[in-house]
Amino acid sequence: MSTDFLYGIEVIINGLMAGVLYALVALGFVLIFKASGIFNYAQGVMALFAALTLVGIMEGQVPFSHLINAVFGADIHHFGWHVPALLAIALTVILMIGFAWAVQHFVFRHLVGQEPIILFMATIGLAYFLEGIGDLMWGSDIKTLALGLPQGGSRWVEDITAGLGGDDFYGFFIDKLDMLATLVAAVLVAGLIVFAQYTKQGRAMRAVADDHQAALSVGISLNFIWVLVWSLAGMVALVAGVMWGAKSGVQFSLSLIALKALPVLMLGGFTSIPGAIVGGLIIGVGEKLFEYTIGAPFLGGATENWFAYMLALIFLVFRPQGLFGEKIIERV
Amino acid sequence: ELVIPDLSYRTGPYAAGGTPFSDGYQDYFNLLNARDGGIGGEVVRILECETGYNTEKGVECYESTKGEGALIYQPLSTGITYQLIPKATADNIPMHTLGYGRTSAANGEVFNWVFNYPANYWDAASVAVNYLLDENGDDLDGKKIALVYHNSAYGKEPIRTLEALSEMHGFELTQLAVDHPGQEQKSQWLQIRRERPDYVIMWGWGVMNQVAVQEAANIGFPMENFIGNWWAGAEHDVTPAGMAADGYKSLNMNRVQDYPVLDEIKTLVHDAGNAAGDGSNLGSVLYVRGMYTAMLAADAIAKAQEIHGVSDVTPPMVRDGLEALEMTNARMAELGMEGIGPEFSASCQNHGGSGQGLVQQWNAADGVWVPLTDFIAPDDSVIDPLIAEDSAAFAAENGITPGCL
Amino acid sequence: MLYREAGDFKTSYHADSQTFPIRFDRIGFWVIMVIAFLVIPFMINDYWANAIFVPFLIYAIAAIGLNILTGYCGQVSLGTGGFMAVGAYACYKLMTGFPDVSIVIHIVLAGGITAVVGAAFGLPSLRIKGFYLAVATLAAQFFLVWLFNKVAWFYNYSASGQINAPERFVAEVAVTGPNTAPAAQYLICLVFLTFCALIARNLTRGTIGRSWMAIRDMDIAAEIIGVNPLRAKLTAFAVSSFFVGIAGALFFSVYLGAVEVGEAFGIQKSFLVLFMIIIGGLGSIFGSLAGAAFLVLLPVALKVVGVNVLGWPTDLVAHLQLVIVGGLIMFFLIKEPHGLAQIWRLTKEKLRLWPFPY
Amino acid sequence: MDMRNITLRFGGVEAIKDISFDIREGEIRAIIGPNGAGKSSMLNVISGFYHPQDGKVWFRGEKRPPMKPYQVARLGIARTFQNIALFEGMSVLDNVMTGRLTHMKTNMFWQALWMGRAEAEEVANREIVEQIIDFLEIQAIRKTPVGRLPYGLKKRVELARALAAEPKLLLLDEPMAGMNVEEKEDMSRFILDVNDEFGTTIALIEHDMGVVMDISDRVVVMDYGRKIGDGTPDEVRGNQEVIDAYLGVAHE
Amino acid sequence: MLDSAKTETLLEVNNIEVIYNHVILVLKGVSLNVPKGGITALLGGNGAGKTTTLKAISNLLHSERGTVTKGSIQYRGARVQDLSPEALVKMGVIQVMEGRHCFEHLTVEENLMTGAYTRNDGAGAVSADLDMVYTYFPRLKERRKSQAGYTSGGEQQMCAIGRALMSRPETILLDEPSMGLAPQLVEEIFTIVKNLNEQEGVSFLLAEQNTNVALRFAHQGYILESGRVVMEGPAKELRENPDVKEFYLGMSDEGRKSFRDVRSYRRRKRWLA
Ligand SMILES: Nc1ncnc2c1ncn2[C@@H]1O[C@H](COP(=O)(O)OP(=O)(O)OP(=O)(O)O)[C@@H](O)[C@H]1O
Ligand SMILES: Nc1ncnc2c1ncn2[C@@H]1O[C@H](COP(=O)(O)OP(=O)(O)OP(=O)(O)O)[C@@H](O)[C@H]1O
Ligand SMILES: [Mg+2]
Ligand SMILES: [Mg+2]
Repeated sequence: MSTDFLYGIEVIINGLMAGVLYALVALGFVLIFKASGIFNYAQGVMALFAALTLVGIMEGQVPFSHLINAVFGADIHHFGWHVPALLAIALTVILMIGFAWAVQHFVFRHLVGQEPIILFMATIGLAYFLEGIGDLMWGSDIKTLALGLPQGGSRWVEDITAGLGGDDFYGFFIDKLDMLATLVAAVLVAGLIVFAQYTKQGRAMRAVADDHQAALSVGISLNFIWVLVWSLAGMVALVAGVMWGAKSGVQFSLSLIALKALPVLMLGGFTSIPGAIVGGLIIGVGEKLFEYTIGAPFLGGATENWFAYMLALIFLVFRPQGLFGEKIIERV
Repeated sequence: ELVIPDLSYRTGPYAAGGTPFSDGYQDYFNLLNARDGGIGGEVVRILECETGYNTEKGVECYESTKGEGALIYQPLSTGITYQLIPKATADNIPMHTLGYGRTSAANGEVFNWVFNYPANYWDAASVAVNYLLDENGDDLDGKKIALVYHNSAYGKEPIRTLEALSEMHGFELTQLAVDHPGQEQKSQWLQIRRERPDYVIMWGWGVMNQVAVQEAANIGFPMENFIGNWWAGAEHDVTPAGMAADGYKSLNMNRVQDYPVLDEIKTLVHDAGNAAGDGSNLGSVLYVRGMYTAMLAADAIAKAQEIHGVSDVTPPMVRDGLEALEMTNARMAELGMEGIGPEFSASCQNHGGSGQGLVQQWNAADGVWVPLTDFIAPDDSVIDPLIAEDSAAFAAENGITPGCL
Repeated sequence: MLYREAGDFKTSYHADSQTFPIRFDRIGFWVIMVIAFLVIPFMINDYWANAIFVPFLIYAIAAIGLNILTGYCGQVSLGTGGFMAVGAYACYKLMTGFPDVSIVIHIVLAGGITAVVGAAFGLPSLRIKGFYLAVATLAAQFFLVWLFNKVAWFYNYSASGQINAPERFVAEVAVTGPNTAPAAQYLICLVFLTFCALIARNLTRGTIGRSWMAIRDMDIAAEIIGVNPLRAKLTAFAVSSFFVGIAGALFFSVYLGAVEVGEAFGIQKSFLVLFMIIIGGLGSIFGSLAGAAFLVLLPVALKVVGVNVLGWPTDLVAHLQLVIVGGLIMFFLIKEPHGLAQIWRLTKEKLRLWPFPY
Repeated sequence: MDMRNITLRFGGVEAIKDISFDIREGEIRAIIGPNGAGKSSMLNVISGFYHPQDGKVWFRGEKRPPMKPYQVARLGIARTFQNIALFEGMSVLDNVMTGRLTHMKTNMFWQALWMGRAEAEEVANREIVEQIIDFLEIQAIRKTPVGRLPYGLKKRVELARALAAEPKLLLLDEPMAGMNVEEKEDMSRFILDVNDEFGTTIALIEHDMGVVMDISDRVVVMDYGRKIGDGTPDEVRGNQEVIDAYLGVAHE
Repeated sequence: MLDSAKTETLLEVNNIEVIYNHVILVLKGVSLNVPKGGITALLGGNGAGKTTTLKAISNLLHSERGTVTKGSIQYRGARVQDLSPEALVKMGVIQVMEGRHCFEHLTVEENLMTGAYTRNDGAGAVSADLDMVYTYFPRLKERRKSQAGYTSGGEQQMCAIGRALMSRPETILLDEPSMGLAPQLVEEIFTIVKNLNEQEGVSFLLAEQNTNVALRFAHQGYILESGRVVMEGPAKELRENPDVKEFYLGMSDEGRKSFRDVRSYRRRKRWLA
């Protein structure tokens, strides 16, 4: 097999893995959109916030220490203890549920029945708010996640595949973290699909998405459903934050991963959980392959960002609701 | 009273870099106030203004501080620098953009009010190549060097220089652009893995650095062959990758080591409760750079006071001081920071300094950057014509007749 | 009674469809115009111009543009930053390519070029709707920014990829470049804003505006009663981009003087302008102005209070600013989802009933 | 208008099965049938929103090529909708003015200027619209946003919008659903007047047999996509199949 | 026929006022009583405030920016104004909204199942009720697997009513059930209402335009005009009232008029200014 071809395959495999990482972020979007028609721009910031919180708890940081120091002239930073990872994760999850409740109670409860764009705007407001709170609470420096996640290419894959090509083929490179992410994503998606399609709460969630008023009228508690999905989305955000934060450290830019998830979402359909995964895979492979074959050699590179959107756009022209999105009902 | 604005950014995507720099910048002036009662008897008043690395906020900061009698601007952002160059020039306020901003501002005859010593990006590219030449017995012929750069004006700065140098020394240059913010660099590093360049040079900033270091480690690229520029070589760039980052190198224009002045800052500023930040950055790479920048500004002000014989100097006087600045080893030692930067002396023609930089290496076990070399000189024969060309173009476009003030 | 509407009868359809049907509003409008044109220019200084007025005027133009597309025609766009970049780069190329032509013409042409680009990116809107379209417009945003960054021709092959506005004059007075007086900066933006607002007002009250709104409210029904959706959507994209392009050109040439595309016209800009129209009020020209004013003033005001008055550290204030801006956005949406313009309308309705509570 | 052998399918569902009928110039033609019979779908075929798999639509003696809905509207076919489809964000006046879109021609440049042509056109059309508003007695709510109106008034505004287009053929989908008798009487009067005064041909779907039998000239009865009856109200009333499928017990 | 004086009052609405958007006053003091086990009709012209009244009871006003500013609403003697809609459903009060409001993307069957959301009496009981709904509305059974958004208007109406039945309510607030239904079906639906009422003891409050049918099936009625109750009484009496006859039943002394003949006749008479 020619080396170029093998490298092409390597690019595809890595594209698939990158796609899974995008999908992790997209999943959170899908959950909330499905249940409330809210396009939650804050999903990226939620990932940041969750990851910040996890690190902060693990390291025993005093929340809001900066603010406290500034206002009261104190000088406190750490409690001086370290929380074990699992306990910290549990605490973070509890905090995210609290966050979900607060979001619901203080914001979206009051916006029931508003147009989608208004809800969307509110989530942008939420994103700003949460970003500011995250900074105030845990500081804006870069933090290192010490969860002991695997890092680096898998030697094993590299060794057994090295024989496939000639001398200038070094075997496939697959990141161990990406493999873990794939596993996690698979479990998450399977769980969420079962939840949405086959449980009473899942059905109620889809009903709420269609018509808030009607859902209320049959006795579905919007509050409960929304706290539920925001909590789920918060947990998905935590997973995404951890996976992405393992690469880059936990820092502000983590919130920008939302932008990588949008084309995925669009391609897979805003309402489809499997769509998020399939969309992620297509986008991941598509953008990597384009960069490999056309972008880097001919266009000077760095084409991935816009190409992902263009790819999604082209798909949409043929399927306006995305690959797996619910059909847009057009009737008069 | 001397008013020094500090256009800092402690928020947003680049906060991790902006914060220590600003801490160092302010702490040094605080030290001067605490120890010497300011500069030449005049107390320094710092006006901090948060830009968030955002150009519009930068303009707002400039406008709101300039009325207070700001003496010198250092915006720590190439974008803001570009906006401020014409404004500051029109307002007759000097700017100092150390190791960033508009490279051709080194030509003081065109950019009368802008100073970018001790070195600029083109110097940096040349220093990196000179270092590699040195490592390879002055021969880079047939070597492969990859440039991983932030796909923005900043990241594209070294390209021309490196292209010229690759022609000169016969190395093969591969350019790999990374789009902002740089969270996803799989394609670029897979390409590096395929092509196995001998060296990778990186022009990165923000999250791009952390991810690049991690990805380089992931593909098993030898860290000692990976060199970042001086905005890609601070502690926070390497710590997220943990031990895997050990051996990563970067350029620097200010040597990081224990200086007596740091102890003074600790006792006179931090312990007195006047630290600009939370005090945790003392002695870090960017903190030292901020402090070094402040030192240059303070010395220029002192020089201005000396030239004009008044203590309450005006911005144009400070400009004169900046232009007459002379940094010698003796002076730096006197200030308690021996060897912090290269020796240079400014002049009307030369606002860019000597262009020297050094290479430092990350020691992950101890968590410190270790200077590896002395200050290395760039190849002026390559850079000077480029500067002359670019500044001439600017002069032509804006109808400036080059000359001294 | 301050505000009276009663007794203000219209005797012709002409009178009924004028911009300010109520005398009280009309007087208010002229007072504001007199202040804007004849008073402020004499009082303005660098700080007020650069920190507040010029950005406000320019953002107001962009907001009107986006409001036409999103507020009137219902097509949510997140590509505003990219389209502003088109305006800026078109203006730059025209300024440097034809230095003898008046900058005013350049700016209008820049708007025209942006209109063409905008219409091209509007084509998918025929098939793609709602948030799918919003996300699709991001393709324009990222692609345009990448393009201006990558193709050196756009920035005249300058080493840094930045573009700088050369000095240009209108009636012998510098309006771009370092020596521009704040009043000149202010006035040229004000003139453009006035024209844009007038055009926008005229377009939205007539046939074309109604076909936009019909598409917005129910596109299928609109098509069945005879609105050509292709035409309506593309004109909305074009007109909207025209304004946005003008805003981009002014933003670059008059306000900042130098820009780097990724930084000045990044996605944040798209969101900012969208914020403006939502806070101000979708489908309202007054709302565009109000929203722009609000979002330009708020951060400055918060900064002044936090740093200058309270003396808190700047970073703390910046973080709090995020919290407050975010919180206020949510608060506003909860209190009045239809923006400042609606608050204004309801206030008028209440005033009309005054002194009775309802 | 002549519909010949129309068949319309949605996936597996055959909404209309090989139906032919005609609408004569100047008459009031009613379409009735149980729920889900395909009546609305038939109107959608006429207004070009659905494209039948089979069959031809003839209009004014010519075969109509496949057209987009807005092109159909320009031929002079206007309609109202079963689930009110007003433009909620606009005032009543603007809604009715949208009905005149097919008659307004000034280009964008003049509209941007407003003075002159655009204004003249606006005023001229406004006069026509005001007549219709007067005719339907909705003067008082001219400036109200339609979102706030009660159901019955919305229906009336919808009728006004359709009338504003001065259509040759007016399609009404359950114009009187959700009205009480008095309002139905009003509505019937409007429909009859339109028919009388402007000679507009009207096709209407309605479930209130009283209304249908009283005001229509001829009636088509559909059931599950099939046509089961066609004729004058009296003929249809007597048709046993129609009674079984639709009318049930004799109506009060 | 039930006599309201003798039976227990289930739902009591006391002089309520409703304001939309803080400025539009819609209900200007409406009071009504719904007796247990009765069918109460709420009649009135367009915009009289029927829907608003029902929504005020079921607490759905909130999301339309409407608020009850005065008066009280009591269910089984307890104040229910501040309860959430789902709490009311749990208490047994469910509303079928005007204009159908089916969940478009759910299938017909899923729509019906959402009606059972608040129930926890086991899957068996729920599926039994599902069968019951299907026997009432065989047409729904045929279309059970299609998305509700693609069903015809009448089918959606059946779906909405069926959905409400699935919650095993004690009281149903029905908003214009006959709208858009074929005459046969209208009869059927009202027969179902009657059956439910008589066999299962479900109480109904129904807002209707179709006065004729409504008064035939209801026990008592209220007539609403511009936000006020202008007339109330047992259905039989209302049917005999000459004004009601003329304006709501379309019958004058000479009997029913043809719609062709009403022409431009008379202006409306109002009870209240
Ligand atoms: N776009 C569509 N996709 C799928 N099925 C459709 C679509 N439109 C209509 N149908 C189906 O076609 C059948 C006929 O629908 P139609 O709306 O024409 O009925 P109708 O006669 O108007 O009934 P009603 O009196 O209840 O309004 C229905 O069973 C409906 O579900
Ligand atoms: N969301 C709203 N905002 C403002 N006004 C409203 C709103 N909803 C209803 N109204 C007004 O309240 C009044 C009563 O409306 P309601 O819908 O209760 O009437 P109705 O008796 O149900 O009429 P219909 O028989 O037409 O359904 C109407 O005048 C209407 O304009
Ligand atoms: Mg129908
Ligand atoms: Mg109603």
